[in-house]
Amino acid sequence: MITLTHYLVLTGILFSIGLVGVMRRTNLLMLFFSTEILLNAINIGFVAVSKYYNDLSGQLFAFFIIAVAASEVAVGLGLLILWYKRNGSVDLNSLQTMKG
Amino acid sequence: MLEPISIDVASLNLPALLPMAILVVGALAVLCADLAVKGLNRSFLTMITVLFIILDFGAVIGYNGPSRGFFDVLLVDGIAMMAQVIILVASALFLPLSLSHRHFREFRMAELYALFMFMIVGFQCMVVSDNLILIFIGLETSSLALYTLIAMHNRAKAFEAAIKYFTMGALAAGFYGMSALIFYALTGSVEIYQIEHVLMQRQFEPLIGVLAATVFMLGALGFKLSLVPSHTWTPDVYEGSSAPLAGYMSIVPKIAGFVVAMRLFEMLVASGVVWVEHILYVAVVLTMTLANLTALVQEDVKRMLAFSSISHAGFMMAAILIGTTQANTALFLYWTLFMFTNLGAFTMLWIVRHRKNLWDERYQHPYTKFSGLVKIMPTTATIMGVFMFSLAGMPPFSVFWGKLYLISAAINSEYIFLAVIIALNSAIAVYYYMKLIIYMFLKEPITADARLYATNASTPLKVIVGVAVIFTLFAIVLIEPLLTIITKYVTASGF
Amino acid sequence: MEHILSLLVFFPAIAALLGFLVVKESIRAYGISVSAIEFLLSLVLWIGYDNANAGYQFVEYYPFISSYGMSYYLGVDGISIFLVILSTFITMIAFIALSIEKEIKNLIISVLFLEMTMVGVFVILDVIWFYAFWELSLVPMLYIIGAWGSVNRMYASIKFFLYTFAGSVLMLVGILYMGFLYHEATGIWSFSLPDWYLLQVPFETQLWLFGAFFLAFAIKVPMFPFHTWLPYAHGQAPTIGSILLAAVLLKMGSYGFVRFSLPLFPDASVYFLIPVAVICIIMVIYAAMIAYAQEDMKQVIAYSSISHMGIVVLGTFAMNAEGITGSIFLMLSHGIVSGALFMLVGVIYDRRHTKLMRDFGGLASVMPNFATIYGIMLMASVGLPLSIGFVGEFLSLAGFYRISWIMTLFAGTGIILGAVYMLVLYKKSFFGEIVHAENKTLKDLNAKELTALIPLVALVVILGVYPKPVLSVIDMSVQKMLVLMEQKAVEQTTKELIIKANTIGGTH
Amino acid sequence: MENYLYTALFAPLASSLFVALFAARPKMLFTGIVASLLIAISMIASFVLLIDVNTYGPLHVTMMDWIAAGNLEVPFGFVVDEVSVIMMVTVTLVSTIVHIYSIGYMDHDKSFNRFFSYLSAFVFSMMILVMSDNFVGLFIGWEGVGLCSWLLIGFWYHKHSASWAANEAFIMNRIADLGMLMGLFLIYWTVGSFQYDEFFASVKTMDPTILTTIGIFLFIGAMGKSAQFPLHTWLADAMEGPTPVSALIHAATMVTAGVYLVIRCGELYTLIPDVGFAIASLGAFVAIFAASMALVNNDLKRIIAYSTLSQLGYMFVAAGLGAYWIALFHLMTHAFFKSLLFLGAGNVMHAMHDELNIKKMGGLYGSMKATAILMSVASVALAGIYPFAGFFSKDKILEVAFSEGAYFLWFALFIGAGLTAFYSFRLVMLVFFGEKEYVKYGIHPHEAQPFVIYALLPLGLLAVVAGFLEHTFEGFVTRLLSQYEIHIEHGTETLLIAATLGIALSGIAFAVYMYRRGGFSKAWEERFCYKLLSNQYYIPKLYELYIMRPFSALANFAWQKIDTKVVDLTVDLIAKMVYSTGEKSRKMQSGNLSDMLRWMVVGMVVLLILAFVYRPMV
Repeated sequence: MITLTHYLVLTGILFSIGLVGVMRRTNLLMLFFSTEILLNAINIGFVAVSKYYNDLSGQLFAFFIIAVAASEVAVGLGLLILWYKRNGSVDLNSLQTMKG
Repeated sequence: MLEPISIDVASLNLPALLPMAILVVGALAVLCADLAVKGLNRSFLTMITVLFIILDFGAVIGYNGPSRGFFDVLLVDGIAMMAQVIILVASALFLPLSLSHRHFREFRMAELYALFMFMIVGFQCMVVSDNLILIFIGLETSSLALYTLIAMHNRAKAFEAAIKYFTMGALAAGFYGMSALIFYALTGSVEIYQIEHVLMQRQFEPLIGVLAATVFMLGALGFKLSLVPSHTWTPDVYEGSSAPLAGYMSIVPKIAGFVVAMRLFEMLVASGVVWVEHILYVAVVLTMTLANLTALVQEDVKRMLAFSSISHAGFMMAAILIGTTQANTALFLYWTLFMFTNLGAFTMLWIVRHRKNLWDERYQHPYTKFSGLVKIMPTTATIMGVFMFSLAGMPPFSVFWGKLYLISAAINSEYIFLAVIIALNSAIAVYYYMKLIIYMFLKEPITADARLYATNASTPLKVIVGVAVIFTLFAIVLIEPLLTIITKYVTASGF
Repeated sequence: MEHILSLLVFFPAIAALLGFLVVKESIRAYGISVSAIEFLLSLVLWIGYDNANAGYQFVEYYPFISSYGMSYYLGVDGISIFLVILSTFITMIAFIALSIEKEIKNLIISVLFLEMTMVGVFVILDVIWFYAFWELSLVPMLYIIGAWGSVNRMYASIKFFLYTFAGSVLMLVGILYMGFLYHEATGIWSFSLPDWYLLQVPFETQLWLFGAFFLAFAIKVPMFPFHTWLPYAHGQAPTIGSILLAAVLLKMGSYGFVRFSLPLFPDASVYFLIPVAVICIIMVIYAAMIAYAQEDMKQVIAYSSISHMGIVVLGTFAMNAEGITGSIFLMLSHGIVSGALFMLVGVIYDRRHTKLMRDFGGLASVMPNFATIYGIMLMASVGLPLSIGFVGEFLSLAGFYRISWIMTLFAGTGIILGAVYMLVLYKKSFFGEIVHAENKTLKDLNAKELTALIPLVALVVILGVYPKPVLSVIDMSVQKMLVLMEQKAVEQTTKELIIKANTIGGTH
Repeated sequence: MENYLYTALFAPLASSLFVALFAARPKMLFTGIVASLLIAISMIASFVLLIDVNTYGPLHVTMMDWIAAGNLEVPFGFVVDEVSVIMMVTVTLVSTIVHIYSIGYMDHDKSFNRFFSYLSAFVFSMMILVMSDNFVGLFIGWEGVGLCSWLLIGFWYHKHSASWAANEAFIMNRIADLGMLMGLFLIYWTVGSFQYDEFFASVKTMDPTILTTIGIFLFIGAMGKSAQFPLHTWLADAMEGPTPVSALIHAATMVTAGVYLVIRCGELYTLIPDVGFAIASLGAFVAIFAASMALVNNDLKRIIAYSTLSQLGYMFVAAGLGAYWIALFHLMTHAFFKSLLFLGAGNVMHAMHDELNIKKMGGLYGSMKATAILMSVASVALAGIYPFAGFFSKDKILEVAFSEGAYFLWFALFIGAGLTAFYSFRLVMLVFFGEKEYVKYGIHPHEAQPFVIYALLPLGLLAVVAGFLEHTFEGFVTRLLSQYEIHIEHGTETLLIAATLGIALSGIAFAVYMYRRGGFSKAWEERFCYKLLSNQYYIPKLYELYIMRPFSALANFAWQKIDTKVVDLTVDLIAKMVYSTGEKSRKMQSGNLSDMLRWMVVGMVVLLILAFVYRPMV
């Protein structure tokens, strides 16, 4: 029998994976993916919880998150392409002209 | 067979939605106009946008309906009003900076203005709602628009800034979602007041859950408000983006964030969860002090201002930590005064901006650029000096009064130690503001060519600077009215 | 006479603003005339002042941030009136003696702004405004030192600014806390000093608040060990800067003690009496010794200021009318004398572009008038009777003798050491043969310098021979303040000490 | 009568100010004349007052208020009573003569005018000192004469030694003045006033310890002015000043101010006899100590200076033992003959072109008879030979010492008398008689201008006859001062007088005998005692070594080490520390995006962990 806890644990695991990815990845694209993982982890959580409470707002939230995630990807990829055009790499270490 | 549900339109209380609606319409209108007519002049676009903002402003001021609206997701209370006023005024003042003497590509695009308006809508959504979803939407709308605006500046640095801001923003969004999720899981609601309600009933059990949610929320808002340790983006983004936008970022997103923070944290701080109080305390002190210390060693004025704005945000968080009515009043007072001063400072940077980095291969506004400015352009130097002293909290210029009221708030609620720390921090802060003054007034000029410093000056900019100067110098007469108004609104909304 | 105080405060500022429109050539005349008018105004103030009334006069009160108890509140009493006159007078004299050509317009404008802040500090009775003027006075000074100073001016000006600013931020906290206490006690916000005078502060709190205010004042005075900014500031500042700094700005600190520390925190003042006195004695002796070791004429005078301010503060903490009146009078006399001395150093510096004593010698024979005036000022500075310097010093020491004779003895060594370094200075630079050829052709004082210096000399003598009109006015207000202190003191011991300090007789 | 008082007081001031107008100008004869006239007027006024006081009694005026604060009130008040009028007369008399004399003496000096302005200023200060009716007024004069002596000792400021001596004198006096100030403060806080009358009215009822303290403090002040041991070194160095100055200030008037103070406070010191005795003992010690230094010195003026010192010792003995009128009497007579001695010495200096070494003189009698006679008269008076003035006053002092049973003091003074006689005639012999040493140095001495000599005559006369005024004097001053009876039966008294005269005469005789035969052998100068004396007991060296040098060393240390290396550095260090923390915290801004993200995440994680481990609830 799968309970809410399992879903939440899954959320936690996915979220942690996302975090680790965010921290470890130096490839911009991969970084974006990691953030997507974060958001989707949350989505799972929301849906599960809303099912648990029989309350729609959770699913609502999930949908909004998906929408937002989509637009984020749009903007993000746009920036990424711009950057790639300028100095042909999507490596994080290539963008540290500003520091200190 | 679903039975039809009927909702009385009146109960939707649409006027509450009107301000946002106006700007959305405006944004779309601008886009359409751009499609219809090619090459609309930036002055036209700017002024149209300003007009829409003014309409919005009118709608905000004129609203006198119930505080709840639109399926109860909107909460138009006093602080919402205040925040919106600040947001709109700031936007209306910052946007005309596009009418600089030199032409920048982004200001020729209608999209910029549309995005600008969408951004404002986002901020408004953040402040007029206590629904985590709507806040999230507002947050993201504004942020995404903002990333794009930054990137539109179309310099390598701008892209870098945008990417950094964006990525961290995405992470912050993740934190926000997580926090919302936990709150939702704990209480089964996404309405802050209900969350509060439920938690109160349960005496905040399970505490660990509440704390976790708080932590994530702190991370999310901490990013917007650039609290240590999520402040690292601020200087880079400010440096990368154009001066007007940087100035704008130092004011508007923060005030929006503060309102959300007020709604969330003051509930928690008041709840007697000492832990939150302590964590906030530490965060506040760290933010103020670390930012100040780092600002000491900057070579670039814009970057210095970035750090200074971080530490000012720290002061504001202190207000939220204290959480009394006076503190919240202080917050808005401070931010209003800070707005004018910062507007002035960044506009000055915008004015003295030069196409090429003549003084430093990396920085656009290194200190050395300003050396001996008083001998080249006395007025410019003096005005800049006034802004610096104001930021330094030198009486009787504007920010001093905010600081005064804030420290007083801290003292009156027995946060003596915090007050002392704030005081000491402003003592440290004086150094880096004064550094610029030293360069401008005491050093010998490198180049005697005044034109280098006026390449971007234009009448609108000068007017805006004039406004800022007047407000900075004669803030002293504004204090009394401001205080009365703010106190009225803040108390009205029970903070 | 209604709004004369507002006029006094803001006339220089307005004049400064208008000064931007005056052409460079005639700005000096402008400055002199403005300061002269201001000085006359202050004299009018004195004429209109009612000697029989110890309280505040010419009071102007307008609430302007009523919801937070801030008001625009002006008034003078015996304690402040002469400091106001001193400020306006010295500014005028400094303008007359001004010998700078470079960027003179900015200089004069900033000095006028400085004058506003100086006068403001002394006449304002609203504490927030006091703080505002107090801080604001740093800005013009920063500019004056930093822009017209000598080689090391940046360092000096920054040090001066940061040190004093950092010192006073805690005072701000103290002020606000005081306001809070007042609100707690009365339920209304008020930052006006006369209201605060009526507030009895619990002992423990007094100690903290006293500390908060003390730091700001001590740095300004400056008291050991917070004095190290002063030598740099004086060493680097242009003549006019040094004059104003020594003559007026230092007095703000000692004035603060009289105006704030004593009447607001009588118990704390008495509690910290001995430590403060010890610091004063250290100041007197230590600074005098260092002054003796200097090679730079200006540094000698800079350190001598520290030494004298030691006696000023000592007199203030004598807790009796003799001492406090004396110390206030000593502020005036030190203002005049040190101002004159700095001016004289400036005179010789303009001619020789050096301040080192070893570069002089035998000046008495080539510049007799210069030597004479220098000698008079020197004697006033070592406190010779019938010169202005004696009265204040005598009264301060006499007053403190009531507190502790042994400490007075130590502080009194100041009159010996003062003579030592001053006479040595005079001998090195004015006596002996002329060793340097370039000194043989030095011009004696010119008309401009004489016009600036003669009034000072006259004052030194007149106030030395007949100080009573000044003293009596000061004394009245001081006695009023002492009564207040005695009444509001919370500790019995404090009351006793104040009473004892003010009564003749009884062994000790 | 007040007009006379004010005339006496302010004529000197007027003179000083008037002459000061021409101070910077080259010599103008009339300045000297005007000054002398004004001083003379002051003298006449003083004499009138003398008669007046004699007939009508004291005169007390309050001119105006000076200082008033709290309970403290000090007026400019002046009192002319038996004591002060004597001082006034003495001072103005000697001053007048010195002024006239100076016209001749300073003849060739380019700062002629300045000199007279200073000299008159001194007279003014001295008048204030003696006439004031309160202690602060006295202190004004006290400091005023100090200032003038500074100006006059350092008159030839181009000479290093002169300005050095001036500073030394001023500073030494300041040290004493501090003591005096303390005494004043104590008086104020016990009596509540500085007025003599109020103070003396209440001394009877005062706590003896306080009285003692006051007595000591005041006497410290007196020690400075009257150059008593250990503050005596400045007096000998003060001889750097022009000779008239030495005559007026450092012989006749200023140095006696200390004695005057003690006499003034007689009512105080009679109540504290042990302090008085201490004063007397110190006086006796100085009397013999100074005389011994005078024995071997070869500097014309220094010899006289030392003799002044020892005579002051005599006065203090008298004053200390309560014989105030005798002290005052000796003060007066001494003023006459000692100034005469100095002025004579001035003539000699002129004749010898400012040569001071008496070993290089000799046989001047031939070329300057008048001076020789006058100086001899003065010396005899100094030695205390009947019927000259010195005899009466000095002899009285010895009797006092004897009758007080202070035989030891008496003996000291007795020896002192002998020494005095010896060194004064050693001087006379070496200067006026014996081999004409100056010929070796090609000097052609000449007598001073006649009017100078005439100016000296009154002094000469007084040096002879002043003694016979003794009883009138006593009768006069003891109206104010306490009576003093000497209770020694007649036989012993005559014996004592005889003894004193004897030792004095033998001293003279010895001197004459020795220096007829060309003085002592060089071998003496190798002796330790000779070195000791000629080096003034090495005291100046000690001061140099153990006070001045350490002081400057300490001062330098305080400046270079403590002030800059410790105090200032700490301040800068704090600033630097803050700044360097900034540099460190800057590292956080690596600009690398993944670092930034890590910061955020780490921050989160840390907080989460905290949430688990640290959870205080209220």
